[in-house]
Amino acid sequence: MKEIKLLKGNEAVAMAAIRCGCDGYFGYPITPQSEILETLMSQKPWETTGMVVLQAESETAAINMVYGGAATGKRVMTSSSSPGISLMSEGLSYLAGAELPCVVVNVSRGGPGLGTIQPAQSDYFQAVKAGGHGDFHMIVLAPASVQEMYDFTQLAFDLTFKYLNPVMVLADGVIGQMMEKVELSEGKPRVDDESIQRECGSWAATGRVGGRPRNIVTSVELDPDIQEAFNHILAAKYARIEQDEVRYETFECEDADFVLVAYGSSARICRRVMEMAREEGFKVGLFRPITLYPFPGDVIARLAERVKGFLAVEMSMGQLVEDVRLWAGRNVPAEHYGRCGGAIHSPDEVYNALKSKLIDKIK
Amino acid sequence: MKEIKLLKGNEAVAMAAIRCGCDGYFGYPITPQSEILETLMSQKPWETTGMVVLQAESETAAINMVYGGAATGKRVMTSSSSPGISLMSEGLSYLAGAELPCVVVNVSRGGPGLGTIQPAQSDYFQAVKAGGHGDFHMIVLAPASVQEMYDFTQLAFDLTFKYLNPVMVLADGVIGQMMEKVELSEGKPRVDDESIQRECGSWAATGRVGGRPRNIVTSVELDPDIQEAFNHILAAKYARIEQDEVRYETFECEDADFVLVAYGSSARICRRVMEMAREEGFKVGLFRPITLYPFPGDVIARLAERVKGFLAVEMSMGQLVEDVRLWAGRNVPAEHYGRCGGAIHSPDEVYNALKSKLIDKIK
Amino acid sequence: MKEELIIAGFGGQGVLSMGKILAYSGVMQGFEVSWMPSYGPEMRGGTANVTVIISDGPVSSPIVHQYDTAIILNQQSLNKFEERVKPGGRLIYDPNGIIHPPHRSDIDIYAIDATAEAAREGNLRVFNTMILGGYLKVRPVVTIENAMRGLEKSLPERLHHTLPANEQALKKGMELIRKEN
Amino acid sequence: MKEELIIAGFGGQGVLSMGKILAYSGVMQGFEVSWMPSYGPEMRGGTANVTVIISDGPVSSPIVHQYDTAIILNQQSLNKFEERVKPGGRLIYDPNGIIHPPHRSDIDIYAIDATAEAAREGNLRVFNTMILGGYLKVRPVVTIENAMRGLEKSLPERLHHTLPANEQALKKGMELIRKEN
Amino acid sequence: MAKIQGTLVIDRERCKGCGVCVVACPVKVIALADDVNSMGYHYCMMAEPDKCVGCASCAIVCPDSCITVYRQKNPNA
Amino acid sequence: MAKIQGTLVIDRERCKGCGVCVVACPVKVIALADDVNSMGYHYCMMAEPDKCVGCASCAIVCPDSCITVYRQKNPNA
Amino acid sequence: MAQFEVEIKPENLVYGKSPVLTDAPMHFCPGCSHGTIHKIIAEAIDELGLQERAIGLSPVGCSVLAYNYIDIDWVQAAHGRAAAAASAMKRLNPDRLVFTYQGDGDLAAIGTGETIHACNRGENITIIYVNNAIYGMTGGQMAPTTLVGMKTMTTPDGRDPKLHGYPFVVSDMLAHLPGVCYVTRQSVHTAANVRRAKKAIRKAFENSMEGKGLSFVEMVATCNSGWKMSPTAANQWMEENMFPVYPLGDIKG
Amino acid sequence: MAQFEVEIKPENLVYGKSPVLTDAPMHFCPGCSHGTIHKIIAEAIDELGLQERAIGLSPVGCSVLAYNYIDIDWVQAAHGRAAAAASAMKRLNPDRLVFTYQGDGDLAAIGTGETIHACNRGENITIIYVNNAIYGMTGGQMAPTTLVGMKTMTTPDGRDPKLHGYPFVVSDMLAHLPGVCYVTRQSVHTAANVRRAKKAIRKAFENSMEGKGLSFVEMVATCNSGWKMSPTAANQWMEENMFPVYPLGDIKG
Ligand SMILES: Cc1ncc(C[n+]2csc(CCOP(=O)(O)OP(=O)(O)O)c2C)c(N)n1
Ligand SMILES: Cc1ncc(C[n+]2csc(CCOP(=O)(O)OP(=O)(O)O)c2C)c(N)n1
Ligand code: SF4
Ligand code: SF4
Ligand code: SF4
Ligand code: SF4
Repeated sequence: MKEIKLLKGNEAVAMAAIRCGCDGYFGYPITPQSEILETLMSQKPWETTGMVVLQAESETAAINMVYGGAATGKRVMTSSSSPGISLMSEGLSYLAGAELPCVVVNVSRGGPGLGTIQPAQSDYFQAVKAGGHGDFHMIVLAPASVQEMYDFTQLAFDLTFKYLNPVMVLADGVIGQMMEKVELSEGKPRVDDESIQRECGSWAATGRVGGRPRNIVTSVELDPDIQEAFNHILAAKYARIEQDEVRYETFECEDADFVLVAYGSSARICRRVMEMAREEGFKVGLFRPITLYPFPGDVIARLAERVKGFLAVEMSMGQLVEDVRLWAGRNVPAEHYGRCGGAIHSPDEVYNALKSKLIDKIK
Repeated sequence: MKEIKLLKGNEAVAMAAIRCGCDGYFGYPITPQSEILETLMSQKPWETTGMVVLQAESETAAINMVYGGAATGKRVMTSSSSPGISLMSEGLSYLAGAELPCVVVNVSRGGPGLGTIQPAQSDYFQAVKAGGHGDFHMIVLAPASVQEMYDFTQLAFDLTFKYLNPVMVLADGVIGQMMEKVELSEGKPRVDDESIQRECGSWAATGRVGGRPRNIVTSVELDPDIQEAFNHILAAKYARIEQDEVRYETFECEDADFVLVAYGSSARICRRVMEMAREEGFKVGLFRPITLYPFPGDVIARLAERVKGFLAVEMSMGQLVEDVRLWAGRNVPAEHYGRCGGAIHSPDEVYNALKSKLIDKIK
Repeated sequence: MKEELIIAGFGGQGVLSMGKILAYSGVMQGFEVSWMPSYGPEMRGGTANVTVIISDGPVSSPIVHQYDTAIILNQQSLNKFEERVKPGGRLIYDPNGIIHPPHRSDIDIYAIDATAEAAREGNLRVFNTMILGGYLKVRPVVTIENAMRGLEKSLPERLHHTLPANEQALKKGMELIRKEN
Repeated sequence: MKEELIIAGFGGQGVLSMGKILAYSGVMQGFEVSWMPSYGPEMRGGTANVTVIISDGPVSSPIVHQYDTAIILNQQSLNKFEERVKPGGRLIYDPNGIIHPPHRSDIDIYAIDATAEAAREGNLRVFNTMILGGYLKVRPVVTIENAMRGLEKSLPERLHHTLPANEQALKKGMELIRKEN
Repeated sequence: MAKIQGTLVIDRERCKGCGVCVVACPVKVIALADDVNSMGYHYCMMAEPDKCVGCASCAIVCPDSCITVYRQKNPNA
Repeated sequence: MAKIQGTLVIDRERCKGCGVCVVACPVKVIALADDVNSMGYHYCMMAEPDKCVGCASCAIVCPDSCITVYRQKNPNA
Repeated sequence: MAQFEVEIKPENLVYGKSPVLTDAPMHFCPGCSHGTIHKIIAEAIDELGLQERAIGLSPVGCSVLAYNYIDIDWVQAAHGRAAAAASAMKRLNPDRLVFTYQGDGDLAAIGTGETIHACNRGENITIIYVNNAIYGMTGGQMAPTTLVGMKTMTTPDGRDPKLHGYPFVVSDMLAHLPGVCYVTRQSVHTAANVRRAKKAIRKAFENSMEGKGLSFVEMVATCNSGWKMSPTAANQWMEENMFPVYPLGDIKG
Repeated sequence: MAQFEVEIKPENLVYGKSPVLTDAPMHFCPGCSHGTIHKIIAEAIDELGLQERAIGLSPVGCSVLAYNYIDIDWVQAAHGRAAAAASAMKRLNPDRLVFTYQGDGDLAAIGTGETIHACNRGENITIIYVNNAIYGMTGGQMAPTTLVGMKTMTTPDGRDPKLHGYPFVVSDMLAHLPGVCYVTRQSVHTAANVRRAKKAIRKAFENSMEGKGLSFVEMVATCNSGWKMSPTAANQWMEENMFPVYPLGDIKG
């Protein structure tokens, strides 16, 4: 049964988790995402679906609870915000190294350090390049609406089990705190233990059910050659992901002279900017990466052959812009505009930046 | 008095710290860098220079000890290896956010996860792009010899106090564990409390000596506009660093058709590769970034106008290569070769890769 | 139709829930809506505000810098947001506690003495429904019926007995509001 | 002059310190040196090896894949490193515990029965100095004097009383070594 | 009438009207005002100033350091 | 002579020659060999097999599970 | 009998705002215990003449901005890590007063390890531990110290030990560690308690300056916003419900 | 009297390698307690018939590869975090036996917080805590449990409490937590002790399966390599030096 609700982004994540058969959530309060844990605690899914909801003693504990739960083949998740995500770095690296499925939501805020609790997008690099030490990637989904907070939470579970690789939903305080209409899709039941045996029986530590050979979940390998072979297995998986899972949206890029590149809440703001620019007669398009990893670099590269310039718009000092430059090459300008530290750019500000950094300079 | 010793890279770091007036080391054992702590404990500098050496209960504690010590204007440091550095992510972000000076040594190993204890260079992204959440950078120095382990530890202290920004010395198990001859420079005494008052009196929390207005060391700012203004101050500092602190070495790049790009132990290996290639009559040069942040991108960009191709060689699945591509643009190939997971490329392997990926293809 | 609105006041004044009622009312009327609060520790004691956008097309940016309407419930918010009403837009304020009243002449300014009235009626709870009534009088983005349905949706079940009082207040607000310029 | 050497054996056999003595000896002789151990938990009980490079110019890569000389102290290491001696290079091994002796014909193969001899002399400690002596006999990269100075440098003070016994062993090793092919 | 007479200087703008002082006063001197200060708080005030013995209990428990207490022997008592 | 006679089957290749079993045996049956196994360890062996009462103390303390113990009544005792 | 007016002059002053407090109005909710605790810390520092030698560590939590109110040098520490930071600060500056100020979420949840190990090392620091049985700053979630049955944003039906574990009693646990010289539990809801609490802080600070080991002062406190009560009702609720689980008094030293 | 030879046949078997142990030779140093503890865990699992329902968590430390030896499903946990991982595993799989195996560096240093909170929540898991007073895996550095005066790679002159703090006695501390149902301290250096230790593990596992709360089994152990002693000398040194600080016996339950 489909249902329409007015929900906060954070609430949508919680509702999505319950309705897509999530087995366990483990998290620690931090603004601006505590409503995820709070909503789960008030929904009491343990009384309905049997989902476990546990408030951890820290983010470090939370991500290791996720690690433990995932190791048994369960659908588990956590959520936090920037400093809390940093505390999960080691855990994320372990999850990737042990090839475990899990969903991690980062409703990010301004940093560095304790920073501010207001929205920011300055964890792009951390999410996309280095969620922790070692050679690994997370799949990173960037929702731009409350509906997508709901949908991508569910999508994240599908992807994480498809690839046995952690998936991060990278939102920010805007998306986490705002309310919009959400269509709640029909629920999926939790996967039962027999199905887990069937689907994850080759790797999950569920107990040696039926006397099958033991499963070992680990990321340690003392022999470098074996470890290297494993790194190549991971690399092959990432290649598959880069091949098959790139997601993005383009808005009026066909005839565009200038392309705004933005994700998440900045993409929302940039849609308005695009409208404003088009009203003034400038051929401006918007390119919105939905997966930040895998990054839709090919599309940027193709656009770069044609457009006069890119403006990467992000609530940070300039992170996404580096990937835009990497793919655009050095022949076409890829400029950066962004507020940071919890400040949010208004459409007017971005429009002015677009004019002064690109349109007025190049035309 | 100069002294020549045969030292392990890790021992050299410890000796350098004592001899450059380090006030405090706080660390937790992890292979392949435990000799840093062990050497300090056996040297007992608290009996000579008064330096504090404390074994922390975890890497998280260690980096926060560093934070506390640095906040009082002292010259402090820690060291760890990959998983331990991940646990420091939040702390590093705090240090950058509070503009505190400190030196962090990462003698990295193969990952992800617990991985192997053998050498790797797969923490490049983490060091250079995202040591933690939020918009910040660390200055990253990459020593390629035991002598540089010694020298860069001292250089790191100079830079960290010059910019009030964390400095990472990014080495790996090769450099940490190997022994080479080291010339130990003449020692510098520790800075006394009066000098700290003079030099750091405007920010360090030393007690309100002489009744001066109170100093507050913090990275929190609830007002996003103030936080943003601070982020711009940081950005301006980074711009200065990018202007003034780029360090690199070039070897026979003047006439080179092909340029190897490598840092740390890979750069050592690549020198041999270059020799091998030159012996075979190929014009191969080596570009060695010494600072990974600030990255010597301009030099790459200039080389890119002339050379036929780059080969980034690193003990990782491909991280440095992304920065090479970013700066080289899309008109000249920038290939990647590297072993990973603790495996180390031999000069022969790299040479073969150079031939097959570049020389044989392009000539 | 597109209405970009900010409601701003003290933390305890029910600013966020007023926005929520309005957003729900918009949903009832079939509009797209977005509701974007300021959040954080300053909300307890300090100021709070919420941006509500009601539109017949998809809401592009939930963040706007200028508003069609500003509903202002304390002096600090007035100082901050008066300048950000679009020329030709409207500012609605409760004069209670306002020392420096709004001064712009290129926007419509309305006062609504809801605090005083609610205190008089001895039911401070309905203060914000009154304000809402006043707003809907001058900017009828939704019908009264849908406003009431929105109210019902946004109130927890256990408060549904207050619906009649709220309907009263809504109507009272429509009476109370007066144009100042 | 450049000598790229690997010493490989069991964890407890003093492989790393033999390498260290040699590296120090190289320093004494004015060479550039590098000493690169395998490390890790497998060292206790398992195998250990160290690459020593002695050169009259700067050492470029401390990591090499092929060696001028391999000094081999157990079967596992023989299996692993025999193939990695450069053609024309040399392999020195202690036959104790070796079931499948080296087979290559394009390198010089030397055996040195140091374990047996040291056991006979009742001083297993000097076993690796004996091996070193044998090595220096066939590849005199450093003088005996500098080898002894290297030994002194690399031994902790409290073990300096063993220097005469070690000098004996060094010389014994020079006698013991014999070419096998 | 008390031999020792106390009085309070209350920083009204600082006061948050929490009422902790009201409860703390052993002789019930203090009450919250009907009026609010510029922060919107019903600040506190001496409702029965004569009763104050200057024991400072109110000031000691005040979280916001709004109360200064003075005390003097009452020569008339 | 014991009424109950025990005997050990020792996995020599697994034995690390730690000597813990030697100490554990109440009747001093076990000793370490002069020879080494392929890992270089002086493996353990029954030095005085007749004395073994099959109490399994040695096997119980052996960290590497090298010892299997059997026991039988000695009909001759 | 004539009305008598007390003269407002220094000789008659009984009690006023501490000179070690700044003039900044505190951001805390009305009636919050944090304000009172800040105040007595300032008074203790003043009385011991340590204003120029004190370095405080403020936590992540409602009291994150303590540095705005107490006029000494401050370091704002990462969530839970104040004890680690303080350990280094004191070792590097042994003649300074180094103290941390931490909430129960900060100290007893994420900071458990750092706290215990600083205690175990016997660092010569003071830890002031404000136990209001809830996460105030983040809007009222369960803390490790939340009482059984107590309603919070993450235990809307009350804390159920089967689901959420038991109230974590920190001070008694720490008292077992040899590095800890002084453990006491106080509150600031009445004038008498405030006086005792200040004495405890003074003693702790003195211990720190004399190098006796780690001193730990727990303050059982209210968070009336989080508890959703009036300040005075919260004080009473605390007496009735918190004190049985967290009884006041000296535990060690 | 004629020499009598015991027949090697199943009827005569007194003791042999547990079927729950794999054939892989253990990588531990000769005489290491880890091997014996692994063995009795395997035996306990076998005796309780839990091989198909047991999930072990191996730590970071010498026993990181426990999964190579005990033939059950295993999860290798991050350094110190096994108790957190196990909490989730057990809650998600309440009919499974979930136990952690952790060294003293792992549990009592970096893992202090996770351990205490799993205990405080009363998770229905078993923690087996191997206290050898040193960091074995990384080459013999001081652990929180290192004895006063004991020499390690980071206390070359012996642990000095002034510099390095005091030996951290974990079990007694945990026994205070209501979520913990059973705390005991055992060793495996003699056959009698091995028997008692195995009984303790069985009891702990039974508690876990019955949902009685958290069971904590400390094993006072040797690390003869780290201690730089022969295995048998290490056992004796342990009796003389470790047991006075870490006395054997049941502490709770
Ligand atoms: C790493 C990290 N995790 C979580 C948070 C969010 N956070 C801020 S304060 C706080 C807890 C506050 O509770 P407490 O320590 O009890 O202090 P109080 O606010 O009640 O005084 C939390 C979880 C954070 N800032 N950093
Ligand atoms: C995050 C992290 N820090 C440090 C290490 C290095 N490390 C590996 S094992 C270990 C401690 C081992 O000691 P203990 O837990 O006592 O177990 P033992 O080896 O003595 O059995 C450490 C510090 C690591 N792997 N990961
Ligand atoms: S205790 Fe202080 S803040 Fe509270 S009402 Fe009294 S004076 Fe005002
Ligand atoms: S000083 Fe004492 S008597 Fe006077 S108002 Fe305050 S509490 Fe009451
Ligand atoms: S079974 Fe008993 S008597 Fe026999 S060898 Fe073993 S310990 Fe000794
Ligand atoms: S205890 Fe086991 S490993 Fe040790 S000597 Fe005896 S049989 Fe060998």
